[in-house]
Amino acid sequence: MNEQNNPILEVKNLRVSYHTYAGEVKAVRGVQFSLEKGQALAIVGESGCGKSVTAKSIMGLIKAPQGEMKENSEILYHGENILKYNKKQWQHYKGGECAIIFQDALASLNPTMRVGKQIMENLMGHKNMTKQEAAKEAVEMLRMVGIPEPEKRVRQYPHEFSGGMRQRVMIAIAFACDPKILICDEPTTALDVTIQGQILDIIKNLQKKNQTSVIMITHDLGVVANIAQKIAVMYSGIIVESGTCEDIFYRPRHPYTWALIRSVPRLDLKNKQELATIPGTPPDLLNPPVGCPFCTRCSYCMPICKEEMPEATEFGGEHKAACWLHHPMAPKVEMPNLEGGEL
Amino acid sequence: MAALTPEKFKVIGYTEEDANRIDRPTISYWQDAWRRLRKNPIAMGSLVVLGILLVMVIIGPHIKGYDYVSMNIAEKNQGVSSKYWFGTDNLGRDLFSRVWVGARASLIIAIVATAIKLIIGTVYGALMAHFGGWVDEVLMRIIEVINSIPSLLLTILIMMILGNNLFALLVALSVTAWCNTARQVRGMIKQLRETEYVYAAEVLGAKPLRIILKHYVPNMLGILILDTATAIPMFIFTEAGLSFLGIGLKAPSISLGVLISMGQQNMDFYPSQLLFPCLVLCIIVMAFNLLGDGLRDALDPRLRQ
Amino acid sequence: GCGSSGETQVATADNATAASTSTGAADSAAPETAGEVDGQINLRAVAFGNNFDVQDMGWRWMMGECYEGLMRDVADENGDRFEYAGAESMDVSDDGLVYTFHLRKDAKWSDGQPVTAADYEYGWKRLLNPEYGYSYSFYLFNVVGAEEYYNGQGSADEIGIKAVDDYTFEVTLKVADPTFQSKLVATPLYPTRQDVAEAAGDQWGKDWTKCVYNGPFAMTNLVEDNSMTWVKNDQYWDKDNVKLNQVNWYCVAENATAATMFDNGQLDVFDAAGDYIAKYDKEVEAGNMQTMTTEYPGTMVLCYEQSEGGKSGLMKNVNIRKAISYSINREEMVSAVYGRYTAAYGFVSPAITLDGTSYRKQALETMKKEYEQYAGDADKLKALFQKGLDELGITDKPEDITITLLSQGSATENQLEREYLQQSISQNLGVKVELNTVGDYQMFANERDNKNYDIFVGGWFSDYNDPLDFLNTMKTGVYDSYGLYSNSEYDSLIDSLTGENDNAKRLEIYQKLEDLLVAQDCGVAPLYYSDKHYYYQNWVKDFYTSSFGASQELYRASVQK
Amino acid sequence: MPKYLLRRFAEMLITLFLIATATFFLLEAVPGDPLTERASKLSPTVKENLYKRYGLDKPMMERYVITMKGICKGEFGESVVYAGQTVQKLIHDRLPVSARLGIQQVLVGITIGLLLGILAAMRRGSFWDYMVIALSVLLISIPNLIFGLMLQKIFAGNLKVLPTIGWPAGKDLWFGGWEYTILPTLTGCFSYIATYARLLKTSMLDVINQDYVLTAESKGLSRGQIIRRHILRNSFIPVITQLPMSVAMCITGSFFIESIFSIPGIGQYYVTAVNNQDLSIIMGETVIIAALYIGVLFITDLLYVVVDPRISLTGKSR
Amino acid sequence: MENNEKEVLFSVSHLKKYFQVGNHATLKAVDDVSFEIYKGETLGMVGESGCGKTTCGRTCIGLYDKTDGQVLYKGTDVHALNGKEQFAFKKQVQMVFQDPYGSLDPRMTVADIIGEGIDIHHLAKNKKERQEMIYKYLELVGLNREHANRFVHEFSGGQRQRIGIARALAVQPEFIVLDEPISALDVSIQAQIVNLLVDLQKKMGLTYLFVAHDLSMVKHISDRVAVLYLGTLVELTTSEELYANPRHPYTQALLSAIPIPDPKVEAERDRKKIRLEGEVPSPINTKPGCKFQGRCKYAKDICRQQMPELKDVGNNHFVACHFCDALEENKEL
Ligand SMILES: Nc1ncnc2c1ncn2[C@@H]1O[C@H](COP(=O)(O)OP(=O)(O)OP(=O)(O)O)[C@@H](O)[C@H]1O
Ligand SMILES: Nc1ncnc2c1ncn2[C@@H]1O[C@H](COP(=O)(O)OP(=O)(O)OP(=O)(O)O)[C@@H](O)[C@H]1O
Ligand SMILES: [Mg+2]
Ligand SMILES: [Mg+2]
Repeated sequence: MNEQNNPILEVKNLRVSYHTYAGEVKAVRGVQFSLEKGQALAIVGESGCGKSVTAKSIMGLIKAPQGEMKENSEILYHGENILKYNKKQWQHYKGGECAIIFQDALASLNPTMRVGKQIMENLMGHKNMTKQEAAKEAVEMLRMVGIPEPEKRVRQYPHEFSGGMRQRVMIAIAFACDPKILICDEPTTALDVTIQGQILDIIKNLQKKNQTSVIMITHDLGVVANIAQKIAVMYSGIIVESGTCEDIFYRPRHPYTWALIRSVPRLDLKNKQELATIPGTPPDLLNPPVGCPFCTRCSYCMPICKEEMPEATEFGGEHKAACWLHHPMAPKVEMPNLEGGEL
Repeated sequence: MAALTPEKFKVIGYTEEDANRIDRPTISYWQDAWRRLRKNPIAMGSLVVLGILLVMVIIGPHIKGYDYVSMNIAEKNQGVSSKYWFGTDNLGRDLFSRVWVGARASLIIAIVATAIKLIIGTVYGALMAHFGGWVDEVLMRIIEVINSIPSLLLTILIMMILGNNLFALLVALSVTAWCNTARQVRGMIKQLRETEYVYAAEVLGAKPLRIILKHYVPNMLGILILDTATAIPMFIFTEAGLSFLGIGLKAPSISLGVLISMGQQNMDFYPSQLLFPCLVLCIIVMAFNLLGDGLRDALDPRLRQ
Repeated sequence: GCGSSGETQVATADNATAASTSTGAADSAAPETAGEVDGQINLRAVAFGNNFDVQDMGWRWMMGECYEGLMRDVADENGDRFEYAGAESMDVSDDGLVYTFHLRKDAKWSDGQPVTAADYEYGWKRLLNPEYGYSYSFYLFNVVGAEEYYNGQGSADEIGIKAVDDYTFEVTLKVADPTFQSKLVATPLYPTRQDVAEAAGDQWGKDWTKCVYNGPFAMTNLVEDNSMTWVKNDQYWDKDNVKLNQVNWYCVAENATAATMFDNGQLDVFDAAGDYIAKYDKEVEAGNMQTMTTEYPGTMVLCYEQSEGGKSGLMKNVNIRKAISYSINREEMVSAVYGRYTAAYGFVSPAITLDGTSYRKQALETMKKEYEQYAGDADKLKALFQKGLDELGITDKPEDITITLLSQGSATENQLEREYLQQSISQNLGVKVELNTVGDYQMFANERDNKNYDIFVGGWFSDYNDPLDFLNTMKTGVYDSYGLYSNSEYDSLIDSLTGENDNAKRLEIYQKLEDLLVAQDCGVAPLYYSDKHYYYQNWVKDFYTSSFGASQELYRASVQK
Repeated sequence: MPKYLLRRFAEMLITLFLIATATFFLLEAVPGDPLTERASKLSPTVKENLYKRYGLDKPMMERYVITMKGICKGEFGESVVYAGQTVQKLIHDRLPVSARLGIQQVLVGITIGLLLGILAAMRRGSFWDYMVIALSVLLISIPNLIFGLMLQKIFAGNLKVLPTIGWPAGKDLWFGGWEYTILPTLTGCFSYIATYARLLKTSMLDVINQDYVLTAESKGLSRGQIIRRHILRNSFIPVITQLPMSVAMCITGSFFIESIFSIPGIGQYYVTAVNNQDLSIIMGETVIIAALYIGVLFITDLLYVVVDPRISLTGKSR
Repeated sequence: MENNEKEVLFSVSHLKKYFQVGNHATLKAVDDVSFEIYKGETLGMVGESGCGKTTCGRTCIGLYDKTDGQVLYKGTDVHALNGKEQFAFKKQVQMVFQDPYGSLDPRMTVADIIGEGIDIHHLAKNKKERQEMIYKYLELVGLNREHANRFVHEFSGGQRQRIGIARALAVQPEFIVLDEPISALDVSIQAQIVNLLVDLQKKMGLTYLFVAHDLSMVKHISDRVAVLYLGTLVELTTSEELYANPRHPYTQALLSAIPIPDPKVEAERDRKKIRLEGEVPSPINTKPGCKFQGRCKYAKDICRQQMPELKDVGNNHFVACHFCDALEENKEL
């Protein structure tokens, strides 16, 4: 928040498209955010809004020819544009500086390689360890993420692990080289709440210990509340609102954020009371609307919304929201009551 | 940028219609696959080539007006000329006409053999998957035995038992080929049987026949089409191989295989007699293969969205 | 023996124990490794056999070089002639019944043992032994007691075959037979060592390492389907005249491969066919190689199924047979299909001699006259065919009639041949000709014996030098394989030859027989006379082929590089 | 494990038994018998002798029992067509030759095929990809025989760098005379190249899209490391599945190669035997080839386990 | 809801469903489960992934054969129906599947998918009526007529799930098993579906078995909630009671672990969360005794020997724990 510490990661005007048989899928359309050291940023938004693509872009995993990173996109790591990296720099950056945990741990672990080796691979690549050192370190890593009997477990294959343990292995791999940035792409969606808690604890502890910056991608607002300091709300390839955790949860400024927060059932809600919903379905990224992408589902839609994309309005601090409602000419609209009813 | 006027800032809200709108045009699975295939220049190229081949196979033999059986000893072993576009063979027959007649026979044999393979394989595979248990075991063992016997032995023996005729040739060609289809169909049905939409149909009270016709068959078509696209070139090629062993079509019937095996024996002297049939064979096989590749992509559910 | 079409060189033959020279230099079954011995020749065979039993006549082209009988068919620039080999001389009793052979005393087996009359006696009696079922047993049926023994009625001791002493061998015939002498060069009448044969037991003639040889060469190595090596037999009585030290045989199935090897000088001799002839003729003209063509006692004929009329039921009628025969332009066929051979209008090959002159020079091809009336005239041929149909009372139109041509083999020549015949017959007669094509000889024989044909191309390759060898094949019951031609007049004419010693008379009867068979009855339709056509490298000298001995005569050949 | 092996072994035996039975009756169904030709010139008594000698005079079922008993004892009897030829002899003389030819073909073919497959998969949609497709179609469309003869003409005929025909024997049987094996191996490996290139390409493309490849990439591994450690092994299952077919093919399918290069292998003899209806030899060779095939199937199952730890031997078969 | 004379629609007693996996292993997906479903209510069923919720639901409606126990629907045994009865039963009992992507045949149009049930049970007299019915159900679930001729892959997840619901409704059932109908959907869509379901229940008097692992949603929609752990029922009571007063240690942990979408509350709660040790054990060849023993910090010897019975602790509250009373007292401490 303070000017004195430079952001460790800055994403500017990130645009990514996928070329499919049906046409160009504009998955990410100008995403912009920054991340400071030790901070946890949550990116929330519904399925298909471009969260994972953003994460993959930061990891340099967008692959031609299907994937295309548009010109002028910038991802600055310590002020340096990683998109201009050469092969060597990339190899150092990936895994060494920045690590990622994917949602489906089973699919993300090589089924034919021993778990220990998958961790060692990272260690040997980035820390120049010998095989023996790496093997020892791998055991330590497993112990650190709370896997019992790590000496035995390193010699097993991923399918011999339970879901939670696999995710912990993923965490171990990601943390193996003390990355400065950790991206978690929905790391707990596939897990039970009891295990989910364990995993989040591990991530939080490691983050604190190593001063790692975390980008947590999820659509579970509960998880966000638990872990994040900053939140970016994404919709249809665009960050529609961003700000600190308090900003978003207590002072949201974008109708989508309103709807999102309200549609989550709370334990204190009355039984079978009607939930707040967002009607309809998200727009198709193949031909995204010219105007605000949320306009087709927004109760406060105005003619202007359908014609033009709103600029981000700042609300002090880092709190920004892109909505025409904050234009001086727009009618004043307050966030509706959190309880029930359609927006 | 259009001027910002107050009218533009009137809250109008959304309509259900807009919210639930689907922008994409209505297309069926097959239209979708076709659309994807059409975007694939290689596959479309193959399709065009196959179209041309099909036309040539029908009209090719008549273009030059030479009959493909009558000999003309005086003009044997001619090279490429305006009179004989592909030259003549060692009995003075027009190779251009012969190549297309041969390609026709090869294609027909391949298509019929593929049909046999598909039908037997599908029925057999469906039986295995449907009955399961010991029926499955026994039928699987039969496939195993058939696969373990060298196919050359089977082919030759079948040609010996049934005589050297078209029927025997077809049987010999498809005798082992259907095993693979059967396996695939079995696997596919076993997989489909566990899909939720089949459970859903069952919950609705659908009878087995309905499930087979409405759910299994349409969902297997992709695999079967692919199977066809790969089987046809394989059969053309296998039939050509049999000609080298002296079994296969009888003169005056000719296939590409017969032409190639005749051409091979003259390749030192009249390479065109080998070159042209080989070329046509390669083009056919290549076209079907590339089309098959294209189909695989077009029908691949993972590539759809 | 008989063949269907083309020649298949698959062989069978014999031999004896402890091969003296099996120290095989060749570790590798590969051509060039066999160390550079001076005076070696490299030859090609399409296929190897593995029967070394002389009595079985299996591997004739080998037997002539590694074994030796009483006489030898020797070829040189003047053609073939029979010379004494194992025998030094022969006495024939005045009634022509008793033959006494005086054996050469310096003849030895490759293990150093002398070749004695007992070896001949054993070999000949072995030939007749019914247990073995040799196909050529009938060669000796004219010997006293032989046929009886073969049929299980007599004993071996009663046969008129006797070793009088070590070097005198006596044979007693039932009736005088001028063709007997010409059979003496044939391998079934070669000697066999009793001790060696019995030691080998079941393996006799099957395992070459158990053989002994008495010819100019001895086998020292054999890799099935690959190569075979002979070296000069230094026990051979005439070894001084044998100039080659080693003979390498390679099994090369493809003509193209053989041509490549020949072009490279890896083969010294190449028996070309088809388009290779034109190619190498040019080389010969340019002086780059030599060529040689010799007659070979074989005739290819079209056979008809005459016992039941074949699948169409028509083949019993002579006019139909003639119409088919005359619709084939033999000259064109020979040039278009084979590029060699001679058009045939008679059954007996020109290579057969009678009294030292070619039989064909003495006997007309009587069919030719009638053939020429019809040749190339489709209307006349159709009329002839129609006449046949009328005689049979068949009212079907020719276009509704299907004639089945049985054929075999997938070489170009085989294919061209059957397509040529199919085209010729169907174009000239307006009938449909269906091909019944089978992959190989075994199946061909099956189809033939099941009478699944109307016509097929067969051939006869003579085993001994007498027209009778050809003509006898068509006698009722001798060979069922030739379309079951049967004519009592023909049979009695053949019988009348028994005991006929006068060659002039015999010639007369032969002519009658051939006229009856070919011209009048059209029992077979001759297509072409076979020949041997070789190209060989300039460094090969004195290379000949003999009609009744080895196909490639290496006895006197030499290599001068 | 021993229990599993035992069960597997029993299953193999049953399959072999079924194969032998099927072969026997197939051969019975073929019209005619191997002695027809030989017997046609013989007198009835001699003919009878001959049939008796080979046991062909007995009724079919009796012969079936005798044949099966023989197989149990490992005796297939003597060739009816080529006197003295036995299956034992074939195994002793010819099997090693075929084995070396086959092994070399398969090894070279698979190696080159896999390399091309990797190339095509990694450069999907590029010139190289299409070159590999075109090459593999070309290689499988043109019969072996033609390739063989062309290679012979070029390398042995024109360039004279390699021998035309032949095959190492004696002490070179396994590890010598390489120059003789080059052309036959090359000729034979073409079809494997084509098959495996396409197979590996397809399965690699499947694997490349897997999440764990992304994981590997996000570790900063180099392309080569990713291919080697993560992609290849996981794309091997279809390749392994194809193996038994290739092995079966390389024995009987070498017919043309053996014939043009005069290689005394088992393939050439097999075709001859089938054509001649040489009962005992066909039975013997078929059982051997089938046993080999089944054996390779077993090895494949072991390989599956080696390649993919998720598959267990004793568990449900795939 | 308190009146006890409610009509029992489903009565499940000691239901067991084992799967044979591999050669000799038995997977006890549902192991001795008993409960009742009353007409018109929504019974929620929660538990972690793989604990047997789907299996239980499917066995109840006869989609799977049972291994042991009994399922009575209106007093008749579901697994002993003959062909005709079964057909009639299938009209009354329907299911909505977990995966909106996998449960709709990709080769069929929406009209055909919804129409399938209508065709099977001959609910429409003619084509036109069928068409009208399809439109009716489409609109009922909030889609419109023009969607009828489309193929499922064109729809978003939420729309697909609505199609699935329409398919189930089309045969006019009385009872619907909702097998995690929302877990594959976006948060913003989940509420749509839940609202729809509640709405339909009110309109049509449907009875639901609502399977989910999202406890907040389950609490919201259910009258009573059953908690499954590794194939056994550990707790069953009304949703208010369950959330206010969880008695089983597993339920307690579960409830405390639900993240609350409110940073302040979450920060507060974080310290009080019950952290379960260890992993969910495999349902294959389980040990005797309480299935939760391995992760339960209160576990004693008896837990390792004896499976606790589901017992009434009053207030319509059933718990299967040897120490639930003791825990009740300890809670305050
Ligand atoms: N490899 C790809 N090819 C084509 N389109 C893609 C590809 N990857 C992603 N997309 C498209 O890009 C858009 C954004 O995808 P992304 O995976 O970032 O969504 P997400 O926000 O992570 O959703 P979820 O919550 O479901 O993971 C989607 O519309 C998706 O269809
Ligand atoms: N057909 C089957 N064969 C074998 N095992 C099965 C089968 N169906 C389910 N199982 C197993 O039974 C157990 C219970 O599965 P079930 O699908 O009922 O769980 P669930 O509670 O619905 O889980 P989820 O929340 O993931 O849907 C699991 O361990 C599963 O692997
Ligand atoms: Mg994602
Ligand atoms: Mg489930």
